[in-house]
Amino acid sequence: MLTLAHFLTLGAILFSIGVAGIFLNRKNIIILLMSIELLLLAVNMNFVAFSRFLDNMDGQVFVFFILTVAAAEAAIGLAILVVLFRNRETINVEDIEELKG
Amino acid sequence: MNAMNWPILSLIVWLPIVAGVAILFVSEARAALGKTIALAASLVALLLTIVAISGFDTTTAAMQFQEKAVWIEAFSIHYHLGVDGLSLPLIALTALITVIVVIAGWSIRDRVSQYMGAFLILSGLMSGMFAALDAMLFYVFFEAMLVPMFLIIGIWGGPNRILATIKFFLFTFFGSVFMLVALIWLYLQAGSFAVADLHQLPLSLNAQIWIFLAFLIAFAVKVPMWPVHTWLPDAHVEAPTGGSVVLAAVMLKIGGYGFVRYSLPIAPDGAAALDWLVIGLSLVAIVYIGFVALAQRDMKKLIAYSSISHMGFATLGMFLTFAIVQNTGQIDGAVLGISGAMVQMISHGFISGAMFLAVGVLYDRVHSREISAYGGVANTMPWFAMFAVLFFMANSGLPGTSGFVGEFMVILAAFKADFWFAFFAAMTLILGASYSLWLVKRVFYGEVANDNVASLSDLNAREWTVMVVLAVLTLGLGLWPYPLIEMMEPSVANLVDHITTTKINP
Amino acid sequence: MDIKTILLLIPLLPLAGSAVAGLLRHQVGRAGAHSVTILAVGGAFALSAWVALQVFTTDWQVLDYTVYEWAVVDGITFEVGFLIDSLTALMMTVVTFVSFMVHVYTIGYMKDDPGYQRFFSYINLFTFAMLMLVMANNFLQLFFGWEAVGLVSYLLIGFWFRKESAVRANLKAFLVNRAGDFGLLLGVAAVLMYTGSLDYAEVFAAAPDVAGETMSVFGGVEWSVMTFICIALFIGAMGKSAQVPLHVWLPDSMEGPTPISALIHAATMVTAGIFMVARLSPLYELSGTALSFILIIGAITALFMGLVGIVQNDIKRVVAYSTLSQLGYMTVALGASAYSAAIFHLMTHAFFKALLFLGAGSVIIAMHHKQDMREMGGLARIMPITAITAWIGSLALIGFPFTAGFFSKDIIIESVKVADRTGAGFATFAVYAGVVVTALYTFRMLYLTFHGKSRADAETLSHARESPWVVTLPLILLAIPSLFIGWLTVEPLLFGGALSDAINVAAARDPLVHVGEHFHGATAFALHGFVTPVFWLAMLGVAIATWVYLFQTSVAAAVKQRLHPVWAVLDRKYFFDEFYQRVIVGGGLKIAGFFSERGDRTLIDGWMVHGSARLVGAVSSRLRTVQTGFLYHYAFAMIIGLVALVFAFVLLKG
Amino acid sequence: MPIIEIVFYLFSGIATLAALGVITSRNPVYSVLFLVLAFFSSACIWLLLEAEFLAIVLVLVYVGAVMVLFLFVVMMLDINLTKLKSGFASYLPVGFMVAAAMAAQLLILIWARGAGTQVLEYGDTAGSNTRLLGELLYTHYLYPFEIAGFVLLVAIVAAISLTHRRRPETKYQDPSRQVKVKRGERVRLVPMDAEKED
Amino acid sequence: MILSDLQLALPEIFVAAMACVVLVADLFITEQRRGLTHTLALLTLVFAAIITLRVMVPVGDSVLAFSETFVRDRFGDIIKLFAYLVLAGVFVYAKHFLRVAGLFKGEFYSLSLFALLGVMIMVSAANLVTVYLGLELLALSSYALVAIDRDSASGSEAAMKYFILGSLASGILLYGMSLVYGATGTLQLGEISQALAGGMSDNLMLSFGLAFMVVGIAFKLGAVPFHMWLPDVYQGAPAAVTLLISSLPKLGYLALAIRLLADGMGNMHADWQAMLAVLAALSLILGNVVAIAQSNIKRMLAYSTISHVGFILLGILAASPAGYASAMFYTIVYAMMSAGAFAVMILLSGNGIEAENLDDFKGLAKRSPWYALMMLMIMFSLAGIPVFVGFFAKWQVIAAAIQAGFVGLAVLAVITAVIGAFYYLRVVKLMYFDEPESTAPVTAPIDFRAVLSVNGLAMLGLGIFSGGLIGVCVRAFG
Repeated sequence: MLTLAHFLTLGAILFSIGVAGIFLNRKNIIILLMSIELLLLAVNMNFVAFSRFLDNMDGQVFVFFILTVAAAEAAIGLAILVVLFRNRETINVEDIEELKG
Repeated sequence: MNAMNWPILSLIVWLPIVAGVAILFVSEARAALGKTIALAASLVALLLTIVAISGFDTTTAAMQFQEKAVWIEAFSIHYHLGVDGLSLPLIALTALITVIVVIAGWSIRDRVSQYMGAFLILSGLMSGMFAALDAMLFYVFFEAMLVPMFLIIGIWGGPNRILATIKFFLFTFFGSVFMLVALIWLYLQAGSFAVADLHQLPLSLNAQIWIFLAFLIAFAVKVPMWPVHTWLPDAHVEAPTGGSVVLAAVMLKIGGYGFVRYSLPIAPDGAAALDWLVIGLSLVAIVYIGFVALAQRDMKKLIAYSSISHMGFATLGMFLTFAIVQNTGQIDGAVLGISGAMVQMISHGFISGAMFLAVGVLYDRVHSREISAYGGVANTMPWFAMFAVLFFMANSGLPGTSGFVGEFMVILAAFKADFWFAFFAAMTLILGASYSLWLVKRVFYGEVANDNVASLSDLNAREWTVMVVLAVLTLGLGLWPYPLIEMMEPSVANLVDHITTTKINP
Repeated sequence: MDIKTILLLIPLLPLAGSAVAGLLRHQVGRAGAHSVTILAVGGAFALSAWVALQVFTTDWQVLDYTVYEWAVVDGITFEVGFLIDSLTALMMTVVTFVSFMVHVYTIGYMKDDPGYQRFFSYINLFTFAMLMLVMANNFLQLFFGWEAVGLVSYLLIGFWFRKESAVRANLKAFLVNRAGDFGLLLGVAAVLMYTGSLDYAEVFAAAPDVAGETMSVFGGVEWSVMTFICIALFIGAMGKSAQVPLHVWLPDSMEGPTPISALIHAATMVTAGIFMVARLSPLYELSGTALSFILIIGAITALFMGLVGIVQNDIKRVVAYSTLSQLGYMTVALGASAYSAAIFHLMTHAFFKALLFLGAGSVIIAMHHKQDMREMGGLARIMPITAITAWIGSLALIGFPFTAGFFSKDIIIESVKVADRTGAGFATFAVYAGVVVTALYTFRMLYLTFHGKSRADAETLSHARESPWVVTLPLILLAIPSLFIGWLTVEPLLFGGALSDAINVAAARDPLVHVGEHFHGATAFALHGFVTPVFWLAMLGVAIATWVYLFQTSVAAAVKQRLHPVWAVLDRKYFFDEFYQRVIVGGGLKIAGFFSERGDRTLIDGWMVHGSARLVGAVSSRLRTVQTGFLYHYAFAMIIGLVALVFAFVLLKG
Repeated sequence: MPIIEIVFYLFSGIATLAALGVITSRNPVYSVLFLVLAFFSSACIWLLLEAEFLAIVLVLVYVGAVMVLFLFVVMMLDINLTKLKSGFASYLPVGFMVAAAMAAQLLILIWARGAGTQVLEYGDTAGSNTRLLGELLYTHYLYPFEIAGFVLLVAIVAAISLTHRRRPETKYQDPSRQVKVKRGERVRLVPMDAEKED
Repeated sequence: MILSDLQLALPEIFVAAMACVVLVADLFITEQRRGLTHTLALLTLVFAAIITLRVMVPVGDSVLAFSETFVRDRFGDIIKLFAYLVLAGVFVYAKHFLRVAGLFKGEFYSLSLFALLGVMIMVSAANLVTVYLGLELLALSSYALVAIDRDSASGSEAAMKYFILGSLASGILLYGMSLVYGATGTLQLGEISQALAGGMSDNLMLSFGLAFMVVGIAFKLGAVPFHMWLPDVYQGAPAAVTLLISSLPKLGYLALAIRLLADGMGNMHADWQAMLAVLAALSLILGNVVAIAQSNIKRMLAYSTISHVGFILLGILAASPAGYASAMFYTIVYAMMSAGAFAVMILLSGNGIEAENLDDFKGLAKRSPWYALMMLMIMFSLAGIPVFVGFFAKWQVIAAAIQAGFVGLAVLAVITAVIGAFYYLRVVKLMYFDEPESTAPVTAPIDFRAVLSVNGLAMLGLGIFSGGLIGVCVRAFG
């Protein structure tokens, strides 16, 4: 029997994985961008689930907007990534540490 | 004449500030103009305070020359000025010291206009603080004066001026923020920042103790009391002469004034519960700091410590009331103690100012404040030596000088509270004389110590003027303190009545 | 002229003179300065004498009035006021007379000094201050005068401020006096607390009620209030009147010019303490304990300071120790409740001691400011007037019958004998022994200075001559009262009740009443003096001095050798100076250094103030490193924050 | 176990594993592909939730556009994969615990405190999911919809202004300048003296 | 409804349109005449202000529009007006710098105007969706602006960090929103509030959602421990952009906090008050303490920002109209102070080299007494010394906190203010007490000087006559 909790759990797990991806990852900034996509996916999962169980379309509308914004975000994120790579010749997370203190 | 229908207090407060701001814009090339404006403005302000004094009704404790206007409506903060017997003398002292500082600063070479401007602004702020009858207005003036003083020490000060001025600023700022919290808390209780309302606000004992402690930190730093006094020697040593004079003569009084205007009347039961603390710290100031002064090798430092020690009398006198009531069961002597404290503050204004000016006179010529750099100055500067001995004698509490009056009254009152209070307070007779006169001995007496001293020239006309004015005041107040005490008496009596009545709310 | 105006003029004339001579020193010049000041002090003397005449010869009602109100606060009136009674009148006259003499003398003594005008200004100022002290009708003014004379004393001891020893001495004098004033001030405070007033009359009126009260000072020990007040006030007197152990400043004060030694440190200022106790006799009479204390202190001073005088070589120091000893006599008289006798001795002593000092000054002028008696001798031939007047003074000092000193000292000794008081026995012994000692050092001084072979070098000797008239005239004028004033005034002052309006002792306790039973006129008393043990004790001293210092001069050295430890103790003045220097001054400075360095600089400033600043700084640089620059650390911090927030505020709460 | 549940567990398992793959794989290309997989499985789960429109949009927009963009960048940037350090942060255990703690908190919320006990049931649907969404979007959410347009506009502006640049070493032709050229800019008349013949 | 929806949203519409106009117009403007873009942008702000003022809603009234996704009230109007003002100042300050640094491009203006639009949308948001979109519009514009200097390594690094962490925060915020939506079934803030009033406040899912949303807000404002992006971004971004992101967005984020916490979750204030109290305390301590160790002025001001965020939170957490008003006053004042401080820094970066080091301020009082005086007033205002306006801001939030019972926090705030005073004083010390290292005259265009003077004097003027602005803020909350 599937309950709302099942879907929320999936969202929670995806969210946690996304978060962990951001702070555990030492490799590539692109992976960070993807982790962010995972986060948004998790949120969307929640919204869709709630929307379904509340029988309320507002949640799905929100998801629609989140998808829009996520696409825009991805574009800007990748653009910044490109700029960064041009300047630094690297997108290694560990090398991006000139600003500190 | 009491119903003076023109805003004399506002003029006293704002005239120097406006003039000071104006002078800031006078270019370096026209320094003489700046100095002239400064002198004129400070003289007019002094004149105005004299007018105020002459119109002052000495038979009442009520606030006089009141002015009131809404300032920040949302928090019922008012621009509310007024004076009574406690504040008017201090305003007059401020105005007078400003004139003296302007004259004494005539020889400044670097950034003259800013120097004069800063002092005038400072003067107006200090007068405003004394005249404020709205706690927030008071606080604003109280804090704002840090800024010009910070710059005065920092720009025109000695070699270690930066550490000194930052220390000065942070110390006083640190102290005052607690007062801010307390004031806000009081406002939330009373719904008003009016001093009169706060005076009448009933509070629980616990609240009063906290309020009192918060105020205590602010005022103790300003006075300064042991152990939050160490900014003062540094600030004094590094400040230019004028800065030292203002600092010692007026700024230290702010703490004392704060006690009588805020701490005591707002939290009388808190004060009563903690009077032992203040009295203890005052006695520490008198004895401990007296000893510390003895060990100083720098003239300004010595005078700075002496100031701390003498301000101990002011705080002691203010808090004797409760001990007297406890010891004798009546309030006889309380008025004596607080009056003594107030007289001590005024007198210390003259004397410490004069002593710093005296050191300034030497520093201008030799550029050293070390006692050991001098010796036998009386040989080359006999007139100067005369004034200096007078002021140092006054500092050691010689009867006939103003230095005696306050100490005498406080010691008399202290005896009523407890023999030992009087005992330790009276030790100043020995300690004060020791460090004052030992300094005189080492600096002024003996053979001419070195070429610097040999080439000294005696006072010039400008220095004469300043010295004579202060000497006359020192002697005048010493020989006939009657008018000053008469002016304060109703207010002090009223204060004693107020603080011996409990404010604890049922 | 209104009497009050006259009274006001008496102190104000010298004050004005002082101001003119001091502030307008260049304008009035040397001659102007001394003219003005002498005129002022002369006028004061004349007026004082006139007042004294009124007081003593007419039916004078004690005048007690306010000149002006100094301050009114808390229901207490602080005022400046005059109390003119016999005691005041006597003191005023003595003070102005001696001062007048000293002024005249100064013209000669200081004639080459660059600080001429300043000196006159000071001594005029002193006269003012002393007059304010003696004319006071309240404790405030007393204290004012008390400290003001101290100030002038300070200025005058350090008059030659280039001399290190002088400025050291003046600081010492002032500080030791301040130690005394410490007690005085507490006494005044106690007076105010228990009587509610500082006015003499009111205090005296209230005193009997206070007598029964006690106060607790040290823990639970209850003191009689009156004893406390009296002893505290007397501590002030001990400072000013140089009683052991606060006497150390007086010998050193001889660093000042000699006229000052005469005026301030012999005749007037140092007697302020005696005067005060006499003035406050109604209080002291209420405390036997205090009087015993006074008696013992006085006795110690009288005997032991005299002993030190024997070994001194500096002519002025001998006189100075003599002064200490004589002040001890006066104090003993006070302690015995013979206040009048103390005042009487005070007066006679003022004349002959001023005479002796001025005589010594005259010698010093002749010897070109050398003061060591070992380099003098045989001066009687060169300066006869000085020598003769010095002999007169010395005889008065040792109490030779008919001289002024005889009457006063003899009556003190008689009073002590009959005094019924703890310590009276010791005091009696001390005053008797003191007589021998006094005679011994006095004649030692006379012989070493004026007689025997001259030990001065030829250079000095060739310039030595009798001093000018401005010096010798005061000597002569002082010699006259030194001889006769006692004979003239002993009866009215002590037994005729001339001082009774000021000093009132219950007859039963008044030793002078006992002494008076045997008093049958001054002449008879003096004649009887030749057969008293006192006289023979004095003669014993004279004899020893004559033998040792005039005929058998080697004995002195031998005795010194034999009794070296004793001599050493005397020479070092019982190590008082060492004690003070090491323990009080050294200790004080050590405490000062400790407080300043360890307390203020290290503990408060170093640890607390700068320490907290350093702590913030260290925390700052440490915290700064948390900001590593690594993205994943930042994100990690955020998530930890999130988890913690949820845990603390949601899960724990929920 | 009903088919619905099997489908759910299957796709959630795939999604979870794929998500883990995203953050663990060494090669970013693999990561992108894992991400595509995760999105795809999620879209399937959304279909279970009857959010058909969003499921399609997710696949279309994400898999079709965003992920391609990712891949494009990954390829274009010519990242030296060997230089990239593999592995995770040195505080991996702690980090893992924190992540686990967060997941645990969320799971406590969901399970232990009984949130979301509603059972998924299928009944009559009110109508087309797409239609409902469309109606809301263009009426109720008109204002946000317009804003979303501006968000995209900003993204475009930003992306172009950040990445589009003229390389100084590249030579460009500017036809408009060629057309607008004036004679004076190209031809310079140099006055010369006539040469003398020797 | 008296006014039509479009009329109510006219300022937003105008700004959005003009942002596009600027964007397009710039394409046709040559490098030399780029000043036109600048002027156009300024004019946009002026007219936006006029439009906003034309249709002000009455005090205490709030008008909803666009199916309750948009709200117009006095608070929003005031914030918008100050947003125009601050942005105008930023444009004037930035122009010179941009020109010298080779960044004088139309994108700066259009992106800034989009950021403004984002702020305005957030300020007028009545629905979680609108909140989110406004937030993202602002955030995306900011990310792009930070990276606008494409040749700057630190700029792109800063942008990258800002972007990643910002997106993470957005994700967290969204997750919170989803939980709130799940619990209440609505995205409309007013309805959420009503739902909470109906006794749902102990719902655990709501508490979770609230915590997540608080984290999102805290990140945007820069509260500890969600502050770490802030110093790096401030330092890495070009000075003109730092100037922008240190001032304008704060107004928007204040609105974000007020809309979400006060308007939406006001009935759960007990929950978020405690959270904000912790964040405020940490921000106050860390911001002030770490700023002391900085030698880079941008970083120093960044940490200073963190500490000021602590003060703003202090006002918000009072959860009373007076508290919100104080936070509003503080934010407005802070935006001005911050803009002024960065402006002076820009002033000193004469030839394209940013005057990032504190030592560059040495002897400014000798080189240019007037600017030094302005900076002095700004510094003392930041430090909270009367009679400068910063003091009035501080005491109001402290008063609000005390009134709400957070006396201990108020005491902590004032103590940290003392610590903070130290580094502001250090700037004054450098300017006034040290000798200049360079004798080059400090020059700036006339408009720059004028605005800076007004900005500096406002520190004093708003302080002395603080009653007016305080009154405006208090009335904004009824």
